Amino acid sequence: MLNRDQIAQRIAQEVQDGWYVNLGIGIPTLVANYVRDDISVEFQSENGILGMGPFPFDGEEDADLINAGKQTITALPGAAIFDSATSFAMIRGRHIQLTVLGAMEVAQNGDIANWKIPGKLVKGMGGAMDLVASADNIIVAMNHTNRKGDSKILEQCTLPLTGVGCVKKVVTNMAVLEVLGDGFRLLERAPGVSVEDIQKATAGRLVVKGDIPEIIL
Amino acid sequence: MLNRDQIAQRIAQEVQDGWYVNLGIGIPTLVANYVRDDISVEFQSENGILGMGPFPFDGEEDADLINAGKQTITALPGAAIFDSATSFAMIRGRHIQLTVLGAMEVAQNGDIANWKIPGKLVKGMGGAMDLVASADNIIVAMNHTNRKGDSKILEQCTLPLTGVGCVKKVVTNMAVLEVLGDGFRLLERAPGVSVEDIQKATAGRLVVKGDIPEIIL
Amino acid sequence: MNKIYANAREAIAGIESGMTLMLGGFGLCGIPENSIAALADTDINNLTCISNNAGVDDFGLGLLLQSRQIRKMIASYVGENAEFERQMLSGELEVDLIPQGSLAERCRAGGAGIPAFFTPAGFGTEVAEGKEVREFNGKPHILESALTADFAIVKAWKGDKHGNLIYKGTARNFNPVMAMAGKITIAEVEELVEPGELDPNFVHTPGVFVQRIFQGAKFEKRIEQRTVRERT
Amino acid sequence: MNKIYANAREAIAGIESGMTLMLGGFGLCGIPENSIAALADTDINNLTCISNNAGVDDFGLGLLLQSRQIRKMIASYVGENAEFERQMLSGELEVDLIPQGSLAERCRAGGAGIPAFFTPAGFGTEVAEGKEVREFNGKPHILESALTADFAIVKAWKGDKHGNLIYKGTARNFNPVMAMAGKITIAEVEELVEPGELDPNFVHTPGVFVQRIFQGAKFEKRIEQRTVRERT
Repeated sequence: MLNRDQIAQRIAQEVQDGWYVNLGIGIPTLVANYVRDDISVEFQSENGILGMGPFPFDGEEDADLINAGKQTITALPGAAIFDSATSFAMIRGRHIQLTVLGAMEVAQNGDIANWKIPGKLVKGMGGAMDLVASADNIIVAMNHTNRKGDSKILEQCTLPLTGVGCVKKVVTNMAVLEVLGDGFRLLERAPGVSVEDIQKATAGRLVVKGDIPEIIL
Repeated sequence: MLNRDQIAQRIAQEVQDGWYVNLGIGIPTLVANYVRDDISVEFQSENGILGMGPFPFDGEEDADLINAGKQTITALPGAAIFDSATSFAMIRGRHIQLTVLGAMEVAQNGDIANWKIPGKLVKGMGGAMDLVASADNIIVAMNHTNRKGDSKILEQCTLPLTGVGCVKKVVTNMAVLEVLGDGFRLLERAPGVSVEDIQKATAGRLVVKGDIPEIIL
Repeated sequence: MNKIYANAREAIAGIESGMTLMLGGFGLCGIPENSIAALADTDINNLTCISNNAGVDDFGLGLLLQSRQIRKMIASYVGENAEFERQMLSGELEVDLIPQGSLAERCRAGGAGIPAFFTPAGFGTEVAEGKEVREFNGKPHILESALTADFAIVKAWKGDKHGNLIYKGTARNFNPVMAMAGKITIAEVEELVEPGELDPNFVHTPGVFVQRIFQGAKFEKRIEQRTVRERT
Repeated sequence: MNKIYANAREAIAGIESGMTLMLGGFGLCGIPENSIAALADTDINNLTCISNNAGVDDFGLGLLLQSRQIRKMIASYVGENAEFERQMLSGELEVDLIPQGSLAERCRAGGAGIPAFFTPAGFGTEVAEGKEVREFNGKPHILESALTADFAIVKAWKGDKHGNLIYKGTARNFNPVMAMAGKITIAEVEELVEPGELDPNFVHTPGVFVQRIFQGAKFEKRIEQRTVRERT
């Protein structure tokens, strides 16, 4: 099974030279730590910065420089700051090549739910609805099952949707999945996790073709 | 009869403290020269500057600092520069208190035509259509008649329109007129010009009530 | 024409119960904290507040939630504000949650005289309920309307008596678009400077959008998630 | 990922006959003069050019009109360009004249993923012909659609290898919104600087919108209406 950092590490392998990338709160934020340093990638945070750098050294935090997760950050040379409307102009206008975000549920048609459990919990959609509605390349980072052990990889979402038919790939603690529309194709499995384990933890239709390699980090 | 500068001078009397004002090309540009200096007024030029100052001294022209008439200008302390979308956000969003522009024709319902003579002349509307569609307070500065002597103050416009029902006031070389919707109310007459002269030069319905004072400059 | 006010209390004069306010900021970053504190000191209530977040329990808009001065929140994120979530789930607070990009664009539209626009965000979700759907380039979009407010309250780094503002870092966020959308816009700044000190070329919010400006007495600028790395 | 190009000729590689270009500038102020000159040196023709104006007879886009490389102009103002007016009236050139504010907003919309929006500009005029009309707040508005281009060509004062741009004075005008709306955006700058030299807080066009950048060989920066006052 992959831990949070390893999920991020696997997703970082998807990132290509010259891409602008938006990372959501939680596991996605960690992706930045694992991108190869021989390619040039810029991270966008929807609260208004491009060229986000690492966290500041202790004592150098600036209350006026945070990411979308409200964490203190730094700006790299060549960064740019902008307002929220311009930030979402980038997102809505498809200038960002990759979006990574967390989810409560993903369905085999690409639907995603991640902002609300009716009557119980309301996080709000933040920028997620804008991101998933416009991004061409969306990867979901999450655990395969929820705390009760129920699968989060479904035939159909049961929670209020964040976006429809938009997710392209899912990287969980157990597997890498491609969203097919009518199922999830199993691409890779976490070290020590069998296809059967993944099958059991997957409520949606799982498509297994040939040998499934282990994730290499 | 008023000359171009005197038309501008009369219009300058309408400007109030704290107003943001957009001046069109031609006579309107001259209005800036005559605004009382005990009030604070800021001039906006739709190519992207607020706080436009006088023309530069000879030798101090900057090709990167022009007004909407493409004339070299200066920026006053407290000026701001912005892009064209933001400029028209100000205009369309009704943040500008007064718009002064020229016209080929004005009708008694407030219609204005100033951008095209079919088959003969095309200037283009520039920012005029945006300005007249949104400004709450529009004053037209022009001569009462065209070069052939035909009235430009009409019952109905004959040329392609720039905007409908938008003009509030007209200041010509002969008179100050208020647009009523079904006519023009004569407010003031130029020195030496009689009500009869104005009546003859006006094709639209002219409403004359009581004594008509001379324009005082 | 004087835009300069002495303090937050004077700057918020005219805000009445039942009004709609826009408040800049993202999380606690770039919020008009002096104005919010001044509002918390009044009996004004029944407010509709448009703001990306609602502060935390004891800071920012959270103060006005605690004191029940807010009737309705229009926001994109509840996040970790427990009192916001509680009032929302219990029905004490009316809440309109909208996508962050639509929120920003709707404010900008309100300021820019654009009454409505199409966006793909929210199609197929609760957000699209009751809204017109139209396809462009083969993709469904929903029609979103402009937002405006009786008062917009923003926070800037520096400002001058013309109302020109510049922001610092990501404290910019929603402030520029909300400054455009207020019938009356109040700016609280860390530093009120003389005209001419701000380079016209680098003004973020032109003064035409700002009706009142004051230098805040004190900026706590609380950090929500202090995250640092080790020195190696 | 290299965004830096050696010169205008290399930067315009890939522009083909029949394509749609956006070109920044207002009058002759802030036009990408090096790129236009490079285009005039090619056989590329049948272009659709989106630009507020079309230069003057012998400078700026006027050069491409002279050489008949433009099939269609989308602009707001013909003004004093005699050749533009002549080609338009004779029907040699297809021209779509649109209000300046709608032009700017349509470019921004194209870059911002907004396919259409309502504006009051042009209602009741030729501009509204064939367009949807809808009333908001008792006032008629028309639906305008986004504009995009195969290539957007803009001119900036300074830029870095990330594509970040800053403009100078009113040479900014349409450049930032067009930079957003190009499938490929080319920026010609007076000065190409090292990353870090531009203060992130005062970048006008974030690099994400710019795919190619080069330092122009020569900027004539012609003045259309030299207007001065007497020293007293």
